[in-house]
Amino acid sequence: MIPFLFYMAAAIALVSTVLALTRSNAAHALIYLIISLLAVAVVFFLLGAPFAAALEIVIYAGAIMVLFVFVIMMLNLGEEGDQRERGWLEPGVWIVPAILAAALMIETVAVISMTEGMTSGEMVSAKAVGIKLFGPYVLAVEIASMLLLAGLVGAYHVGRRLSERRRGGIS
Amino acid sequence: MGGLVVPLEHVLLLAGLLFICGLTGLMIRRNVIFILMSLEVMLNAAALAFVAAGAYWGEPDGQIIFLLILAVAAAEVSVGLGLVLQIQRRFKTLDLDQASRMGG
Amino acid sequence: MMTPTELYALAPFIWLSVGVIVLMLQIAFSRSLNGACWVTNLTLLVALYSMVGHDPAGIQVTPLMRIDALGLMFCAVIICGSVVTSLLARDYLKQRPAENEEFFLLLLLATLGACVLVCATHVASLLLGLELLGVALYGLIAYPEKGERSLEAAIKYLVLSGAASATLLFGFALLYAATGTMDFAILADKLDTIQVNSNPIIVLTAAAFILSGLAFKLSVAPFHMWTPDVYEGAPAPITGFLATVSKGAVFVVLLRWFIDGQLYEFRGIILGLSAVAIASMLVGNLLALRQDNIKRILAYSSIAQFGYLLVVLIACGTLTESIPLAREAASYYLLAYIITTLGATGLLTLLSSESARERDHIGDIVGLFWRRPLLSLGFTVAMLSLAGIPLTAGFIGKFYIFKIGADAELWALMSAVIVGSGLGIFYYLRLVFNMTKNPRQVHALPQQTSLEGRSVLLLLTLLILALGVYPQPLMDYLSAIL
Amino acid sequence: MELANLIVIFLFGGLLAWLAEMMMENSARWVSLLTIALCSAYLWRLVGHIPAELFHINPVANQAGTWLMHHQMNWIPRFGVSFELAMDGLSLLLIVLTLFLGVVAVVSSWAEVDHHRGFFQANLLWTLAGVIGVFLALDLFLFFLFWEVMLVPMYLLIAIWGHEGKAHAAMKFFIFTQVSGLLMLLAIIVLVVLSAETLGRYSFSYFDLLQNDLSGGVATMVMLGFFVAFTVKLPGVPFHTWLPDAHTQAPTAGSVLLAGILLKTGAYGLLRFTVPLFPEAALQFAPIAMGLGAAGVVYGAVLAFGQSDFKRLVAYSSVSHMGFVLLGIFAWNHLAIQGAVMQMVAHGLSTAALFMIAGALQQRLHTRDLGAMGGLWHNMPRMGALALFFIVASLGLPGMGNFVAEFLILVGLFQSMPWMAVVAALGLITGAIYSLRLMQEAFQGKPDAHRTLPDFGPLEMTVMIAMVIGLLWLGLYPQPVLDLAQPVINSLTAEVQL
Repeated sequence: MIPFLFYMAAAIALVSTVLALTRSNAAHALIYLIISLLAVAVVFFLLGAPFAAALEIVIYAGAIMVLFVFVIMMLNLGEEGDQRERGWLEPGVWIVPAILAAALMIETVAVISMTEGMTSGEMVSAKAVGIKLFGPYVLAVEIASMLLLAGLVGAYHVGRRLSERRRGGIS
Repeated sequence: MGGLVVPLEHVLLLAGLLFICGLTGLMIRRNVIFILMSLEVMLNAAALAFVAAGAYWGEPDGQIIFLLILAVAAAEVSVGLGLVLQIQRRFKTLDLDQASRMGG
Repeated sequence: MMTPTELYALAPFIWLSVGVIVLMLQIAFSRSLNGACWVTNLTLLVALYSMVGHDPAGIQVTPLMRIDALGLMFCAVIICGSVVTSLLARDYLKQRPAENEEFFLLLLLATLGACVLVCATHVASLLLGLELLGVALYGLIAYPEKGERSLEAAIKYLVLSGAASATLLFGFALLYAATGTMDFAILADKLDTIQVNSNPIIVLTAAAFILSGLAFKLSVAPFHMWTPDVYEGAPAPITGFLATVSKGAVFVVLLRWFIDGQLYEFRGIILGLSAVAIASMLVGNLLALRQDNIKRILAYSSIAQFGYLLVVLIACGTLTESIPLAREAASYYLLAYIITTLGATGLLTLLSSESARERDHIGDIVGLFWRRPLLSLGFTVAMLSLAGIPLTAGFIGKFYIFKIGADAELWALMSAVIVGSGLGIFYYLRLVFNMTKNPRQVHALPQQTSLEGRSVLLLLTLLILALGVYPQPLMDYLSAIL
Repeated sequence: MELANLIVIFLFGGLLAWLAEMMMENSARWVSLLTIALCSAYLWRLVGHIPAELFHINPVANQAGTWLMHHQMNWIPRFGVSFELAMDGLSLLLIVLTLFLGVVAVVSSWAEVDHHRGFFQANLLWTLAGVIGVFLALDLFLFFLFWEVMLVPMYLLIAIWGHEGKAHAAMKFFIFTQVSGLLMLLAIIVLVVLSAETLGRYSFSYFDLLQNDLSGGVATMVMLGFFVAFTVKLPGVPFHTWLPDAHTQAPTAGSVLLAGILLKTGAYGLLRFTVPLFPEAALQFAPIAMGLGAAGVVYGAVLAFGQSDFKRLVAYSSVSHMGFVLLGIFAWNHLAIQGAVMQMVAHGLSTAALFMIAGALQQRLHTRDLGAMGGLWHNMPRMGALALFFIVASLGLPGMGNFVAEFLILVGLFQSMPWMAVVAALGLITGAIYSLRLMQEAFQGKPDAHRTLPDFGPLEMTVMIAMVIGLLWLGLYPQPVLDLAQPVINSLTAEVQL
């Protein structure tokens, strides 16, 4: 039963990712991407990582994807952009990268299936993660806070409209 | 539920496939939003591989790296989407080729 | 929990973080470009001072970071690089009035990221350092308000650097799956047993992912495509920061991972690196020949320079005894490269500070020699150093490369270095030649840049010469601590 | 430190010349002359302090005896690099030549250089500093340093003050010498690494490396690294292609320095380093090297004959004359080496003078094309007479230095490889043809009556006459020069037998 669930989730994740990346409408693509993330969350859960599964849903599928939704709504992308994107999805455009990717895929599949017999491990609870996170990895938490700050400042500066001073100067 | 229910290589395979989907998307799409989505897929695939490996060794380290990758993804996406807004405002397009002003 | 010794070892990082918070508060209360600049420099100097007296033998602070001589030295170099950048950036930003104070905030964050990176001994700290540096740089590259090129550069850098990070992470995940450790030092033992027990193919694949991720960040061929556009589009002070601090820090962490993890024992990795090195030397130098933009020339030149530097890693594979020398050589070469490139891009920053326009076209420096002899002399020295002419730091760096290459008998690589250097002369001298040409019309420059900008450049020039003329003290120091 | 002062004087002189021009118009060239004078006086004093017997000793067994002065100081002990300077008869001879041609170069730039005079003189003096460093350095690292560093001011001389194709010519000059220089650097490092195995430590010192006899394939490869670098500078066929461009495009002073001194650094390197460090490899390689030399003699002469550009013609004649030097060095017997040394000095003087005349003509006629000249003797009799003198000197008329030199080389060569001497002698005949053609087209023929051209002034006449005297002295009474070089050649040929 459980292996079946895994393969099911894996199939859903793969299919919805492929669909997400081949849509021409950004909003549609986003829905597929969220489905894919949810499927990956199921995989996490099956792997004995319930904490990661919860975070995948809350933060990834929830928070980060909502950012995308905001931006897509704000930009209100029209039909024209969709048309152009469709143009990019003609075979002539993507055939070469796709062949490259296929080659890489075959290689990866081959390499990974060559390593054998790796099934062991046990469930890792949220508590264990927490203890280790604030133990040996405490520095990582601190640096991650700085990283988020950098993201915040960067996004604020990059995303804002022209500065007040300049607009004042023009008017 | 506990431990690995399927061989590790199958999970890594899934991660690899997702990663390559992301990479392909990154290479063939021209719309910045889609490129950022592909980036997310790639990061998520790496995170999946970490969680799987952590589960295999029975250690929380894999999940911790997953957490860090979440932070990384959030930071990257926030700046990336900020840039998207600015690009749309400045160039009136999200197509990277059309927005290109430099030689290479 | 942390012991006081560990906290003391972390002092530079703590001071940098404190500086970030202070600066943020200051910006919240009142915006002032000068104020932000001085808070930044004060923070950097305090962090620099807090490094004095640390034990060069090193201390492991949690599995994540190792504060040792190599790390401390490069932290110091990175901090000095940031001081130079912030001093030069002040004049540059003055010409471009806007909300400019965040520039320094991002600069401090990037510095912190680079410092974390050079001390990283674990995947987690490597990831965070790399990303802190990267995310801060996205903001810095896109900083100019009206810059269209900078916007394009930022998005390109973001996408490719993000993809590189993901690749790198995927590689580390595979390595973790295969070995069960993310600690570089433990990695070596684990790899030993794997090599004996089963086939190393998964390790090789993982290493290929990791190395291509790092190669993207170092912009060596064939992962170099982003470099010229990003260098060209970034504001001049950030081009310098990107070329020196960012690349240098990534190389140091590569050195750590490669040597601590004993990856040089894999023949396949060495072969791959050799191919990458030769390709970088040739591609970088050949493509630089056709450029007319100085930043692009410097970008291609940096591709080639890192091609030369990879020789140091490759030599470890053929001659294990040369590892201490490899560390020393890499450190000297990187130092020389950082100082030289800061000097070269510093001139562009200074020129761009005199007008609201980026002055980075080769035509912008025509006749500069006769208008600004001292600055031009500095730029000439920097070019000669990049070309590896004696009496400059760059020559001693190249001497190290030759020495280590001769020790390890890497003749194919050495011939590529010679051919590459020969090609390199062409475009370095072309810049010098353009400066000495008589200009058709003499531009009247609106205003002079501030004294500290010029004195920083002068100081860098003197350093290039000092490291070239009397390298012994630094060599002694490096060979003693590494 | 006395020897280092010779270099330091020039370094500071250059800086001073640059600054002086900023303060006062036209002062830089005087500073240059004063610097050279000061350095000459200093050298005179140094030589005066050397015990006379050192010059006359015949030290076949006593190698240290050939060194008149020697100075060593730690520099980069990490890699066994020291600041080691030494002077023997050969270096002394070449330094004197350098100083003399330095004056010639300053005088020939006197009226020609009309912009940025201070920086010009600075570069001129820095080039001289580099050349003197090359002639004095006995640590191979230091030698390489001077070898490369002297390129930079020379590059600037050509690139800033050169003629129409200066960018290309300067670049070509720099890339040729730099790439071959890097080959030499790699060869030096390999040599040091290999000899560290027997020596037990790294050392770049000439004397330490002499102890170590490399043999086999490695020796040949390393020797080739040196050989290529020096042959590029000499220049020998097939590495000569930079020379015609650089000589033609350089300002007169640049051509004088290039032809007069810089080419000699290549010959000096072959004589001092290539053969003594790798005697076995050099022995095996000697036929090829001599073949290149002979090819250079003939090829240079034939190409010189086809030129219509005054400077280019002289440049190709340099290829031909320096081919003799290559022949002489690799014939490696007493007479031939003496001839090579003599040729270095004599060719330095005669070619420098010819370039000075070419420069004077270009300044007056604004062309170097022989077709546009003719009958100049009528306009400028003094210059015509001098040109005749130097042309016949360079074609090797008895009584002048070049004759002595080429005669010695041919005699020496005949002892080891007779047929090679025959080929080289062929080059002499061709040399006579192109030289006379040069004289005829430029100075003889129907004068242009409308042309009024100023003849050589007193300053130029002074250095010209000095060069005339020098060449005559070398031709009629070469003994002092031969004596000066004698002990060095004795010890070289005694140490190393090819």
